Amino acid sequence: MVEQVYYWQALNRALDIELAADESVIVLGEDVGLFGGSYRVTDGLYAKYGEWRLRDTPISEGSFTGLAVGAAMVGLRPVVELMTINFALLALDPIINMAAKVPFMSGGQFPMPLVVRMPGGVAKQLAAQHSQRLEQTLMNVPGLRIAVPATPQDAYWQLRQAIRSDEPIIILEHELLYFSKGPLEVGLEAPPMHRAQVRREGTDLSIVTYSGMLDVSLRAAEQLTEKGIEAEVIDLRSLRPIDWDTCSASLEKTHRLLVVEEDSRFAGAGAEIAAGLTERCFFNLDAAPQRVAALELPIPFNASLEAASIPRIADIIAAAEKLCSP
Amino acid sequence: MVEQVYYWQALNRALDIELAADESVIVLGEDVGLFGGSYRVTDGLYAKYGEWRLRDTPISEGSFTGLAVGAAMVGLRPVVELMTINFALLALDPIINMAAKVPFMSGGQFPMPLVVRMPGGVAKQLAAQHSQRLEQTLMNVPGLRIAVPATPQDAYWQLRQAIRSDEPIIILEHELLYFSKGPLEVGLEAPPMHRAQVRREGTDLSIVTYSGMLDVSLRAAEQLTEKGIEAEVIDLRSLRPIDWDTCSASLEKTHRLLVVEEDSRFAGAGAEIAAGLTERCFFNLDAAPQRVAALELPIPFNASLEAASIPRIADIIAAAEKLCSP
Amino acid sequence: MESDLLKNILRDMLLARAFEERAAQEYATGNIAGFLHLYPGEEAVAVGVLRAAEPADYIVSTYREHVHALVRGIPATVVMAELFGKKTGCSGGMGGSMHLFDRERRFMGGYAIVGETFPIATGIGYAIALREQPEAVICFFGDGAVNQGTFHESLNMAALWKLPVLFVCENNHYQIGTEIHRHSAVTEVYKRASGYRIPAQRIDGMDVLAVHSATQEALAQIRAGNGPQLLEFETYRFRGHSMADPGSYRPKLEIQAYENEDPVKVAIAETLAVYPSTEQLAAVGVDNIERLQGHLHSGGQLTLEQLAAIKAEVSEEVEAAVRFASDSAEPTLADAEAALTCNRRGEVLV
Amino acid sequence: MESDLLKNILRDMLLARAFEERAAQEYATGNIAGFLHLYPGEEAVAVGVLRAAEPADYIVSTYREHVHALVRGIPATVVMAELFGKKTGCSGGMGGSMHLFDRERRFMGGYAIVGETFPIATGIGYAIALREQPEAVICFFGDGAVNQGTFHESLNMAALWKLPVLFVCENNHYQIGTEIHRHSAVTEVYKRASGYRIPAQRIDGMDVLAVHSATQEALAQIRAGNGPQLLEFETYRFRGHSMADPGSYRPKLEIQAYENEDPVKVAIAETLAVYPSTEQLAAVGVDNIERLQGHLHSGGQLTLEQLAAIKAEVSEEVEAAVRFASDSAEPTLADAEAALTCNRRGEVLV
Ligand SMILES: Cc1ncc(C[n+]2csc(CCOP(=O)(O)OP(=O)(O)O)c2C)c(N)n1
Ligand SMILES: Cc1ncc(C[n+]2csc(CCOP(=O)(O)OP(=O)(O)O)c2C)c(N)n1
Ligand SMILES: [Mg+2]
Ligand SMILES: [Mg+2]
Repeated sequence: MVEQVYYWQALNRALDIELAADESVIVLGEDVGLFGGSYRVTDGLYAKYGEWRLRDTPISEGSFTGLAVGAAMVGLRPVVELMTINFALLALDPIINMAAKVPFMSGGQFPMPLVVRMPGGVAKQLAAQHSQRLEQTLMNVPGLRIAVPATPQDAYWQLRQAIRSDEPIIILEHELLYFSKGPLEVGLEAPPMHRAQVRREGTDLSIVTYSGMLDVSLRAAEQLTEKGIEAEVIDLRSLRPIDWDTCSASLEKTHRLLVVEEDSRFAGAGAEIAAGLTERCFFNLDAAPQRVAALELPIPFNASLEAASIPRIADIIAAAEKLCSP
Repeated sequence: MVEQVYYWQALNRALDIELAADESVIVLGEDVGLFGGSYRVTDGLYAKYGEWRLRDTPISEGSFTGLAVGAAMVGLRPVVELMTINFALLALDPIINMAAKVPFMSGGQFPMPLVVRMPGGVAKQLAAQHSQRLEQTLMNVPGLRIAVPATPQDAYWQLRQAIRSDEPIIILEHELLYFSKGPLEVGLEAPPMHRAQVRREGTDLSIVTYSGMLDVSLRAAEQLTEKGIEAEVIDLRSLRPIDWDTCSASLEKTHRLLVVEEDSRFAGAGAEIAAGLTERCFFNLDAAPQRVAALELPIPFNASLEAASIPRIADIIAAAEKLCSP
Repeated sequence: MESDLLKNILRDMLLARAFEERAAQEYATGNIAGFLHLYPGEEAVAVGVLRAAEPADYIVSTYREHVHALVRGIPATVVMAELFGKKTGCSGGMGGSMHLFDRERRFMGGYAIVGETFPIATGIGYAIALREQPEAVICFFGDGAVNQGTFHESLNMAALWKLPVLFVCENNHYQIGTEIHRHSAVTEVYKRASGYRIPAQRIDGMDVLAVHSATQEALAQIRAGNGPQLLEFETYRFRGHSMADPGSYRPKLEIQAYENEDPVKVAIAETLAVYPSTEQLAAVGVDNIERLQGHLHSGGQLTLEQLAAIKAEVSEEVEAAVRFASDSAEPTLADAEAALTCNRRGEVLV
Repeated sequence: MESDLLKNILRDMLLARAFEERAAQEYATGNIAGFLHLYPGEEAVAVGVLRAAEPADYIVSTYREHVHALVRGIPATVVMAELFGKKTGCSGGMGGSMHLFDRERRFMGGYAIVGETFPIATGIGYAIALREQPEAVICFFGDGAVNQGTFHESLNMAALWKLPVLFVCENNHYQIGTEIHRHSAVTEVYKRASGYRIPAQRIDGMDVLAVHSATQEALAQIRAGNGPQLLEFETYRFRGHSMADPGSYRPKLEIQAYENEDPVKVAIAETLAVYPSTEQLAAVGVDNIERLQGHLHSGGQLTLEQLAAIKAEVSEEVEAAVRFASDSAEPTLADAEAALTCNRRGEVLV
């Protein structure tokens, strides 16, 4: 049965099912319990599962994330909610130097069924300190997996898959997606967690994107039709690993690559996407791959400057036209 | 007058001169004072300048780095030594969310004459937790500048330039370079801090590299001559900004790009180098740019596996040959 | 206490309340967006503390800092303009509500990552100590911030090196929706200073005079070279955590009880020259009546007419601030670039 | 105390000393590389604490953990093999000296980033509490680690939720080259637990019996559901911080004074069945003589012959460990890949 649900509701559903299915699943974070989560993701779960399963934490990101690492080593399946990715800067030691390394450093002895969920990206006038996008920091860590669901269906699928995995996984959500709606079909079989998906078919260029930029890209693609350009839009769904094959197949057809990312261009996620695909598809490419990305600025508070700092539909259209002009 | 000095001595000399020149310069870090620094960089300075200028800190990376940010806002010129980059995971909030953002968020009111020095990279069997390479994390931060000196002369120049700058700057050193020797000419005028340098001229391909990988690349280039390949070797000297012009000029001549980096390939520094140069030089390139990088593994403790995890001379030669084969 | 100081204190508190309530309205109408953390209920802390500070002291604050900024002397106009994101704002429209800065007034910023104020303040304290200046740093933080690692790390360093930092806890008992006994093993914040040998006290943060005199004493100790001090002020926020939070996790009775202690009402009552009416007494709450009566014995310094005049003045000040903010220009991308490279000094990088 | 336990304690300490001294030699000859942090001088802590633990308890340690691993029962062979980086090592040669792991013995690892042990231990404690098991976690850390933010954050959570964690401070007075009064505002580590309402004591860490009984009591409290405890053991490392450090920042007199209290010598003396000679008494140091005499009154449990036999046994054990390590194969890149994906369970990712 297909329902129309909010993205946060899809996450809530996934958590509820997994909490019910396995007593080892716990959720930890600031205000995830009594308050129901800053973005409602844990709404109603505290009443249902109690404080030991839904644990409100002090403002101690470094340690409650590390606590989850320890708990995962002895078989709990913690789902850590970092209120926003901005606070992940305080939790990178446990994520990068503990969770991603302990299974390896122990010679393969320990499981690490840890999920860290957090919204990343630019929301609405939260200013520079609250507008981090740390994709590339996490992408560079062997031992981590990163899902970036852009739809309620993916949020539901990927969170459930992540909770069931014994590897440490980051679910990178987006503030502006929580209150977006989309179809959710609970019974549908999930694709592999890290497989990309072609969201729109096209022949003239391939737009490779993810998370909050998917919608912007799709809308740009619609408008590009009017200019005679048919863009294929690929939703990566995952940033580590990246599904190169789906992207390469698209480039074989379109010969042009446009990466759309919300993080700032220099050394952002798009650098790897562009470099990795250039390595794989160089002789299929008719033009240099281009990136539409955020400006090289901390995000300004002012609303118009904020909007101008990250990719807009018009930016994508302009880049696509330029890319497709002979 | 040219002397042969160790890399650590060049840094020590730079610190000494700047400490003497300006009372606002202070050095902070674990064991930088009485002990003289883990890698001797602050040797003798405690006795000369006293504990308020050379401050031994507790093991509180997050806060003593943040302390330096506060001190810089009121005009001290702190040079923070993080014992190794691995501990920078605990200091990324002050570096990324404070130092790099305060001048901007305040609308341009505050100076940020902060230098953070640290060795990064793979040394000798220090195992996974002590073998971080966080280049790309720092590269993605607007507001930061990053120097990666590979020689004593550059270490001397760039540290002095960094201390004199009012912007926050990372000096990324390397454990294995501290005890390497090279010429130092104190009186020589310094090139701009972020300009790249062609360390070896060649015609067949451009090897773009930095820090510890420079020496490995140069040695590979020597051996490549025997195979009839003349490699140009570019030492970036800086990772933010990158001197694109020097690289592009080289590619106009060689038409082939090989990036050699010590961090792991996926979303490493090389991704930006390759993507940025592909954008600029696409129609000059005869082959897909290639990256020689560390494996997608936490660094193993075992000595042979460790060595196999990061680029070796043979890896570079193999990649260069492949790149140059028609 | 001096009569002028008392009037200034009262004026600050009235301005604070009026400014914040107006900011809430501007948020509702869409002139302000983003996170907006308001201060009603806590005025006695900002006013009592900052009125005890010297111009040469430095202030480090959080995302709930509008009132700290106002009391410090940043004009309401430029604070409101910053909330509107305008070029005339005290951070040029780049920082917004959570990041007010004013270098001239040594207002060293609002920080939005909980716990950042500790090292910033400690660093400024380090600079002061190194230069042997008679200055101090005032570092604001909430009860929730106490559990951040930087609290511990910074207090240790401040104490170890005897830095001139006054740590000021605004204990409003909540970390967003989590009450203090659910986030802290020790709920008396001042007791946590003992792990660093830092003198500390808990003070009624609804009583502006108590706040003021405790701060004066602490600053005197600090200026005497005795190292850091910590003051915990118990207070309460009348609104939700931010405009996004209805605050529904708090029992009605608790809210009611604290409203009876409204520090603004208390301050008014304390400065009135005449005995208040029974209705007025009831309005300021039972607890405060006793406090007030004690104070009134030492004689009143303000008539009801004067009070009305101050209120009108404050109201016009807020009105003017909104006008100023509305009329101001937006910053441009060039302004943003300039803010980013403000320290470049013409250096050629490449 | 039981005679068998006493003998085991003595044997542990002798093995610990012999193992570490041999590791130093193997480092000198190049069979071991990287950072090597040795334990001589501190044996009484590891042995006293771990001999009081149950097999079901969990151990979380630092980079100075060889002896913790040995006392916990990980064979010297596989510990030495790990130091050599061999496939037969307890971490398959992937972890090395600072990262010994043994899942079966609930040895949850050595961590090389100072302060990581706190949250790891707290997390294991959380799992135990949730499952209501009669288990505990023992968390080792140094005096320098106390100033890491995670100490503060984790102790608060452990106390808040009454988690079964025993925090064990190995206070050897140094953070590499920085003495405790130069890194901590409060040098009595146990006092810092008061900020979290965690019961804490300082114990002589050179006296293995005192360490053992304090640990037993603390663990009993923890198992009774009373939440975390902290024990500070004052001790001393005879060597530099690691093999890279000559330790020259420490006054000679200080080193000499502590060597007189060598816990291994003390333990030997305490278990000897006969009155020691004057030379023997002198050798173990003045302070310990009194302690020893007191103990000898309750009767000796070991003859000099038995002591010699244990020493020979221990020496052969270390010898065998080195042989085993030398003879073992190196891990391959395939082994490394397998370690990395050990939890994949055949999942198709893309
Ligand atoms: C490191 C970090 N974690 C979480 C948040 C989200 N957050 C903002 S304010 C707040 C509560 C802070 O409570 P307290 O310190 O008591 O200050 P109050 O808001 O009550 O004034 C939280 C959790 C944040 N900004 N920074
Ligand atoms: C976060 C971090 N900072 C710095 C270091 C470098 N370092 C390794 S051990 C050590 C000293 C630790 O002292 P202490 O906790 O007293 O333990 P001890 O070595 O004396 O047993 C330091 C600074 C580290 N490993 N991790
Ligand atoms: Mg609060
Ligand atoms: Mg120590």
